[in-house]
Amino acid sequence: MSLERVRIQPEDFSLDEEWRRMRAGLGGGTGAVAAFIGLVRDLGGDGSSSLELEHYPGMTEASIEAIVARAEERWELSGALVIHRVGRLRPEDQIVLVLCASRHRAEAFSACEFIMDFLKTDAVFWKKETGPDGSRWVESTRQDFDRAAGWRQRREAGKPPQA
Amino acid sequence: MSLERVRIQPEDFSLDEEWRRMRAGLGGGTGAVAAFIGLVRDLGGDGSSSLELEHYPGMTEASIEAIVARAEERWELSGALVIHRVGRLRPEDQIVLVLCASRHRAEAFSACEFIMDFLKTDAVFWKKETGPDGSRWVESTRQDFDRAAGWRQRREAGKPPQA
Amino acid sequence: MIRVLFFASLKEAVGRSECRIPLLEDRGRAFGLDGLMAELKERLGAGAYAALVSENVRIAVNRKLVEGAVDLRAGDEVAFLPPVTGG
Amino acid sequence: MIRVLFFASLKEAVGRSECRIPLLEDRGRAFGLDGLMAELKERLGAGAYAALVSENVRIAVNRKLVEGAVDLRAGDEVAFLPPVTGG
Repeated sequence: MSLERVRIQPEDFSLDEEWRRMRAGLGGGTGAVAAFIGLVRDLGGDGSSSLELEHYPGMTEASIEAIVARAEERWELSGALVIHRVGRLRPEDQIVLVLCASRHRAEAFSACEFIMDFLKTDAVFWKKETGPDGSRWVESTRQDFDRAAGWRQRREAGKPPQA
Repeated sequence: MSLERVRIQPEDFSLDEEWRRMRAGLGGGTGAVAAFIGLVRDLGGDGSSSLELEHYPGMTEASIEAIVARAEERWELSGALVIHRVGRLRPEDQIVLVLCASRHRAEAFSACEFIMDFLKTDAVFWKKETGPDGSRWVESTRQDFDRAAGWRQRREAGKPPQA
Repeated sequence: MIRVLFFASLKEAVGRSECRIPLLEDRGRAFGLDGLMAELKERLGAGAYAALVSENVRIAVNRKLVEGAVDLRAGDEVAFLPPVTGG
Repeated sequence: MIRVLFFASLKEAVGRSECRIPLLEDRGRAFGLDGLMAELKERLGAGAYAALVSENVRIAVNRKLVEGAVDLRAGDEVAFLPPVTGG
């Protein structure tokens, strides 16, 4: 694919714009597009919390490129895109977009979920949450590692094992 | 949810518009939105094929409402929407949109894939493909039935078994 | 009057998308799906009728699938549905 | 000169996001990560240094993760990475 596949930016993104751009580059064989948007959850429930995302320019993009490349080895994708925001985000802000296009829906869904699962464990980001109880650096959860491990155990194309 | 969840229309839809509308109704607890867009595949490879979708007004909507309701029993969704087009469609046209919002990504992905899988077997549509070899009424594929059966066998929240 | 709808391949087999059948009573017995089928056989001819009774055709009364004997009332909508393709 | 970067919690522990360390040679031996660590210990103090050598900190040289002994050359970029959170 010649289109850029990974973008890190402080600015918000437009789902429609990205989808239109990807769509223009797809051939007639694409029947399925799976998309994922992550939103910042409101920790305190009152909208006062915030999230600060730090990244390592160059290395972060490469870490995500590697995840997308693994998905492309595993499934035949006609399009793949990851946009991740950095900087200070507020509750309900869009934080991440993943778009995967393929011939059939199973491939598109699996690739999109695979990329999201590895973004959670392998992408070079650091998140600092500021909530009602102060600030803390977030770490990947046990569940995140379990989901990524599930994909690794199933090298053949397919689903992660049940949580 | 008070928002309309199922819409059948001959007109194209805008992913962005639907996402904006859903987003406005979400609370701060939503962290994940999974979307699926189905496109009409180009049968002949030359863009000359077409697809004619027929539906039974009222019954078609009810058949999809029932699928969405089953997804909502199974996963906690803060938003769910299905838009399906009818009438004459051309290769690369958007044909279906499914949007599912939830607290965490696993639920949003599962619900979106569940709804798509049952749309393929249970939604009241008839499709007539016109390709290089003439016209034919399409039937659900064996694979479609297998995927739906997989969800039925797993009544607990989770993934369909491997194909 | 019963409104009868034919969809997709059945619409093509019957040659129309709908027809109206008067509500007939048979010696006091309620008019049911069986009576409707007999009436359709007579009106549509054997070829079209054969399509309607093929094993994978489902019948909906007032937009709900039914099986077996069903009584019909004036204003009911009976639809013949070939296997759905899904979305 | 080596450019040294500190991220996230390490940036807070060290009190800055980067520093520059001259390329020192030790009796003809190439300057390596071990020499850099010794230099950082001296410049940053024991508290900040302890954070850098904690077991879950990973080191990248020129944006690639490294382990064990690594020789450094002028212009190299060495980054100290606490556990990533993911996206």
